[in-house]
Amino acid sequence: MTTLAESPPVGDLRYSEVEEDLRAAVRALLDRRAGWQDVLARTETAEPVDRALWRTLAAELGCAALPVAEELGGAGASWREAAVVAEELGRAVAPVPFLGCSVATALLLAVGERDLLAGLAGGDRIVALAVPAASAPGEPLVPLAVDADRISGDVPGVLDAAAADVLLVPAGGALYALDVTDPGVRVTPAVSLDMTRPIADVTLDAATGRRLATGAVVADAVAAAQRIGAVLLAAEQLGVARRCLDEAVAYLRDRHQFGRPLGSFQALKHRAADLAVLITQACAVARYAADCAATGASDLPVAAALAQAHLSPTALRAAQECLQLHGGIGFTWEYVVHLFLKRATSQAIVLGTADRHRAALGELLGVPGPEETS
Amino acid sequence: MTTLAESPPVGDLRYSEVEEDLRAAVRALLDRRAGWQDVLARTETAEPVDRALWRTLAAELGCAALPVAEELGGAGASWREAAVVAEELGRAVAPVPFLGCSVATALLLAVGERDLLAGLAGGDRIVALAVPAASAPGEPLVPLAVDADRISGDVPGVLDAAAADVLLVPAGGALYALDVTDPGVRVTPAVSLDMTRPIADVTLDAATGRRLATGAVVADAVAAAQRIGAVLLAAEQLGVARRCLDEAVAYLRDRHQFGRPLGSFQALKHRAADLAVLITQACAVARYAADCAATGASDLPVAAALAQAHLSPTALRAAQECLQLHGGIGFTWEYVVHLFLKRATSQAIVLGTADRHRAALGELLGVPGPEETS
Amino acid sequence: MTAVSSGPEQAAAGPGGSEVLDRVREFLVGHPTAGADRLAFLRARFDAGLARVDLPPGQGGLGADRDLQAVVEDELRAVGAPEHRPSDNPIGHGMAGPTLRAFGTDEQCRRWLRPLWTGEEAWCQLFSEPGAGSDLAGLATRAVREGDEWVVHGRKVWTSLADRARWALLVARTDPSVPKHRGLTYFVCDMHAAGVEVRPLRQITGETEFNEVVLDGVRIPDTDRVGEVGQGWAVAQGTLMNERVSYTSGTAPRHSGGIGALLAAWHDHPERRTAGLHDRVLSLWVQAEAARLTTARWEQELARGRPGPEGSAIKLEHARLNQEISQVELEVLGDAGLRYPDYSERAPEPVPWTEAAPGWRYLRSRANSIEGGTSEILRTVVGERVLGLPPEPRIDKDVPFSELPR
Amino acid sequence: MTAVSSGPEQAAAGPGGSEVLDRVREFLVGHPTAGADRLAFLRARFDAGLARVDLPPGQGGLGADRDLQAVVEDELRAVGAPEHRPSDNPIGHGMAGPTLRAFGTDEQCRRWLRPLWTGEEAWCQLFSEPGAGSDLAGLATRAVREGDEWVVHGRKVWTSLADRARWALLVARTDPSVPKHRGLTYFVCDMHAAGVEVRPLRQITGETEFNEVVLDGVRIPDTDRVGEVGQGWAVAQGTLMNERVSYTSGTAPRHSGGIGALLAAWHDHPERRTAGLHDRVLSLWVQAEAARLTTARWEQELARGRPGPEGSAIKLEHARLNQEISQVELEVLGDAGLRYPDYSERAPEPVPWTEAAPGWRYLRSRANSIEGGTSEILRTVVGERVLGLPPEPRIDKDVPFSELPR
Repeated sequence: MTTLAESPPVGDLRYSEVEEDLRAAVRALLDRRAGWQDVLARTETAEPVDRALWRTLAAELGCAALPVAEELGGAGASWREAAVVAEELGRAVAPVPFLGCSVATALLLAVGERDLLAGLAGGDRIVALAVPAASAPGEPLVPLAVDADRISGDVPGVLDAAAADVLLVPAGGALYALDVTDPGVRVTPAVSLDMTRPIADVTLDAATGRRLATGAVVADAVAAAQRIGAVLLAAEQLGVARRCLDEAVAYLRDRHQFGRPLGSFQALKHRAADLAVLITQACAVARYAADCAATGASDLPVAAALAQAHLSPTALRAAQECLQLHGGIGFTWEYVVHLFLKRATSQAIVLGTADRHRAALGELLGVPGPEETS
Repeated sequence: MTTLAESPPVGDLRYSEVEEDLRAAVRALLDRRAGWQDVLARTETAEPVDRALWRTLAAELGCAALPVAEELGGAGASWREAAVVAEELGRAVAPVPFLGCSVATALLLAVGERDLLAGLAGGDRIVALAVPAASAPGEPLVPLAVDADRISGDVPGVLDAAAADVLLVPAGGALYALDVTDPGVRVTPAVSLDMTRPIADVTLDAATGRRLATGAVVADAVAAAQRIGAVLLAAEQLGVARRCLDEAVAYLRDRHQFGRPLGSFQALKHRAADLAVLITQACAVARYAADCAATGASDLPVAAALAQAHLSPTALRAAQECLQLHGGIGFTWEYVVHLFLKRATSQAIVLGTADRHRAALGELLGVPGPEETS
Repeated sequence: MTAVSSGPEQAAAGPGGSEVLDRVREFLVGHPTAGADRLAFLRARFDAGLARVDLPPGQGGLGADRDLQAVVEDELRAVGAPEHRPSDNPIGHGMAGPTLRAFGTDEQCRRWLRPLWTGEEAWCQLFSEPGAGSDLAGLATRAVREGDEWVVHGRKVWTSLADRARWALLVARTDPSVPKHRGLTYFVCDMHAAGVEVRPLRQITGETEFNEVVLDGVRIPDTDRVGEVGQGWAVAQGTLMNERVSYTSGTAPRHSGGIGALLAAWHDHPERRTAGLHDRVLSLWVQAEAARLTTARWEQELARGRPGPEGSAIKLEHARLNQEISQVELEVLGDAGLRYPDYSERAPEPVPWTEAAPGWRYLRSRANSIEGGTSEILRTVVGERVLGLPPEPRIDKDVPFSELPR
Repeated sequence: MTAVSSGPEQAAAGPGGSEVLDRVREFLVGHPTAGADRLAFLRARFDAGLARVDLPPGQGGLGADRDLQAVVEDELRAVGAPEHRPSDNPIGHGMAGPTLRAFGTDEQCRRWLRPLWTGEEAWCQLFSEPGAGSDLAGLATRAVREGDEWVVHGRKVWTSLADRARWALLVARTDPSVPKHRGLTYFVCDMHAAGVEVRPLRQITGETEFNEVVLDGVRIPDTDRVGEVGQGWAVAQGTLMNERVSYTSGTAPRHSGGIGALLAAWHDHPERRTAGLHDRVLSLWVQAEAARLTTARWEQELARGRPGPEGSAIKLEHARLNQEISQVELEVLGDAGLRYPDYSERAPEPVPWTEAAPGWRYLRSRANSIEGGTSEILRTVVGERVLGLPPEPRIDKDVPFSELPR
């Protein structure tokens, strides 16, 4: 037991008034501009990402760069507030590049790149980190060839790349910024299981990169940025899970079978209750991770892995139960539920599946596996 | 996929008429001689194992040596029939050394030892394999010192050793038979979580062994005997699971709360139904293992590991649900449920926990782990 | 002791094995397989009682032991006879056939069973409605008698194969003034009749596998009623029981179905392996193998004429496992698990399960616990019919349908 | 933004932090801790309003903000004041105190609250009966009025601490002619009164932790009734709500409780490690840490005076986790997991959870989902009170208790 670290302090896990105000503002905007019918309809258009909505979120509400200092064009808040925004975006499965841009923000902050940050903050430029979306923090990077700052190779399944203006590419031990208009850059949107969060394949053929950083700092900064992504993703998953529970509860109250509201049937009621219990826990976990990110706590790696290990199955179960509790109508295209099922499914894979985060926790906490000595 | 073996044939998974007759005879005897109140009362006596009942089972019903040929004093049947007996013994949590003696029988059959088999078959001599009860088939044996066929060392937690007359001890690459009256043998009964299946610690101090076999065959024979034990244990677990479901259903039908029988509450009904579904699966799994054991099928290692991987959690869940569905009365000493909870708990550990059997399946089926190549 | 046999308790009154074999050989003399027209051959086979030997004469059988069907199949296969493909008409074989045999008149059996068996006429079912899913008896589609006909108005959903079915099993309300279970009547509805409109409904897979069927003044002759007026609930229960325990076609080999696809993904993606995922894959293997053996055992019991309670259990586990296995497969695939073949709206192509894309299997499997009786309804069936637990107090059983809150 | 504070919305009307500190220092001047008699000191502390500062004056408090209790505790600890040990009287603190404060008369509060808080008088509860567990309102213990007294006959079970309690919270039926929820009355029962018999009941651990209490003509003065005659159900609901959300004592450190014991077993038994068990241990760590953070968050909300729905959720998860963790611990232990310390019948010694034997923890944890409200009842509470789902149709609410089937 001596290998286990001391108990880290637990910060404030509640929502502050400022955070609740921010939530209300974001929700009001999304209610107006991203109702689920809008979101569903957009998935079959040529522009699955809603850039106009993103610009409004960034410019009017300052959501694109909450943790960026005001002198760098940001809102001077922290990742806690960003997590509240992520909850609301999850709740609406809003088709905006918040997650990818937040990872990029964290990375640019880490390497001290100011120009791109300013563009990001205003919502004018979408920046994405060119790694496969399923990579967990710290996983080996896709090897790319670099020749005099010209980069070649394939990066499949990149988050928020389809709408990106700039790609951040770790290659050859350095970090580069690549403009997607460069003739050596090809971004091919993939048909994504989660239609509201399309991934895209990036092919680089001697693309011109602007070098932002070099050396061991790059791999660490990429992992740290992915960790911030994991924290925000957990908040987004919390939003999805809550919305699924709300939808299920509304249906169970409303729908009658056998002369009674469905929700009066004990088995269904208990399943909804189990979900509510799980989500109560998930809220505390997600808030802890957001607070660790905001304060730069040394427990952040644990908190981020914990958040993903807990929230991925929670959101997925909430979405799956939501569909099942709806019965036949839950399986139809012209209904709200599948948007959340698909989002929760992609969330469970993006930035590493729960089992990978549990394995990471084993290492961080010193809980050795079968082959290791303690 | 080419590493996965061809699909093995599936034998008869039903109960034959002969098997059903045998079941009826055993159940009738146990109803008379091993009601749960008798079993509970015996656990607080000096003789927790019911030798008289065991003698009756052996001598009158031939249950002690079903797969042993008639010319060796057995019943000339197979492990299929032995599995049916195990189901009934599990159903009654009967305090008889059937499991330990069956493992010993399998081992004696494997090494061709006739004298001990005859004593076993008649129920006169109880023989136990001196390995820790929790060892899975093929796990490394406890190292013992051997000097000119005199054996020294400790073997903790041996199944059915407290009542044994003879111990089979694998030591120094050989298999020995040790008489418990030998001055070098000390058998100390342990307070066991499962009071109806006491384990005992064996301490050997230059105990005199009679050598039954030598060489690589010993380790293989011990593993094969443990595998037979795993198959019979699965049948016993099936009996425990079914009894737990029966007890729970009877209580749910009988007990009223809120002016209705408990079983009319949908959440409880569905949990009982889930258990019934699980037990339906468990029956097919246990029967498959018994048939593979009876026919010496090449799939037996898979079938035995499958049976333990499936039946351990099934019996445990059945017992835990049975207690919970009973509420407060299920937690009292003077009631039937805890006997099954404790048995199902020890069953989940004896002959290897489910996770060990899943790991064994991974090797047998060629499903490589993280570090291995396929 | 370990060979599968029908046992002495099943000494059938009908013809034995050698007699059945004689009939097949006799039949083949009159109907050589070389150059045979498939449909003509199948019709003649039905008439000869070789469609399913355990059924009575006149319904495609000989009144023989069920096991002896294997004799027929082996012999016909050996000579390369035209194939019978029951999977082309699943609702016909799984639901319409048993229902007609149990509740239909002789005339109805004569008219429908043969083209059903040969596959000439496909069937669908018109049971569920937007307001009546699990609570089937709450359905609102009305059938009003006019002389020798019934005039039907209503809307049915969750209907597969409606676009290519010739006939439909239909339950409609013929008397709203009595409690809901008592006012239903069962019909066969001609899908080519005036007033039948089939509208594709799009599902979460993007496909239009199921349909909405609008019945707008459809006229059904009273001779196409199945069972008595007001007995529709009992007939429908028979149909649904058959749906839930519908015939399977032999024990699948180990590693067939979803678990095989999962193991293939596991082998193909060593970079995605973790200890936790390894244990989960093995745990699913254990559950899949248990499900396979359960089906095998159930078929063996069926062959002995003693089906156990496994039917509902098999359906429940099948749904749960399909869903879990396909989910874990996406997790094993990682980046590939984030992709989908095609969401554009279209009628589905029938593809074997393991040849479909992983994402499609994942989404499609969500319906497994809803279609053909939700898992919730099946758990109640197991709890009440298998375990004998008491029903819930009902507030909708003795009230006239027209007075129920809906 | 991340510091825990009570926030501006909680500006208390009572004394502030510095005033409270002044009171403590003032009190200590009059009651030096050196050589103090523990009981005398605690009584004086109660009278000074320093027992729980958020309670009203006269009930051990000052009407101050709840957070300020920490000021008192810190100061008293610093000077080595005699310890208050609420865990010696859990039902007193968790249930009797809140119930008396909410429903008792001033006289009752004066009489009982101080010795309750000092630990001089322990409390137990007499609610459950052999025929009334989850359905508490179905209890049959009768209380019949005779002049200024009530005469009580009945049998109560699942009673902990009955052997050392001075007082008991009792619910009894005072009118069987009205529907069951309306005929109950709430009393405080003197456990030393004639006719009270405490019989130890043995549990699956071998111990006699709970008791059966037989009430045979016990006379209770009407002045010991809590709430109006016939209002017993409402008072009992208040008590149970307090049981389910009873006060915790600060966020436990990471790895305390069962999960710490499991990790210790994991470290001590490298030979028992498998990949599957490793993932399961880590999965339980995730759940245990989630439960710990949930409790922390709930306490933060409580401090702000806005308790969320976490109370029932915490109890449900606590039971489930205790059970799963202790089970996996036995599996990790292997041979040692097959052993048990002692099954002989005896009263239990209070031992910290992690210092008890693993087998005992495993068995004892099975009661966690039954005691203090079964997990089934709690799920219904969450479903109806937190999620607002409709109740089941009830058949026992409007019928006189005397006519109910039992």
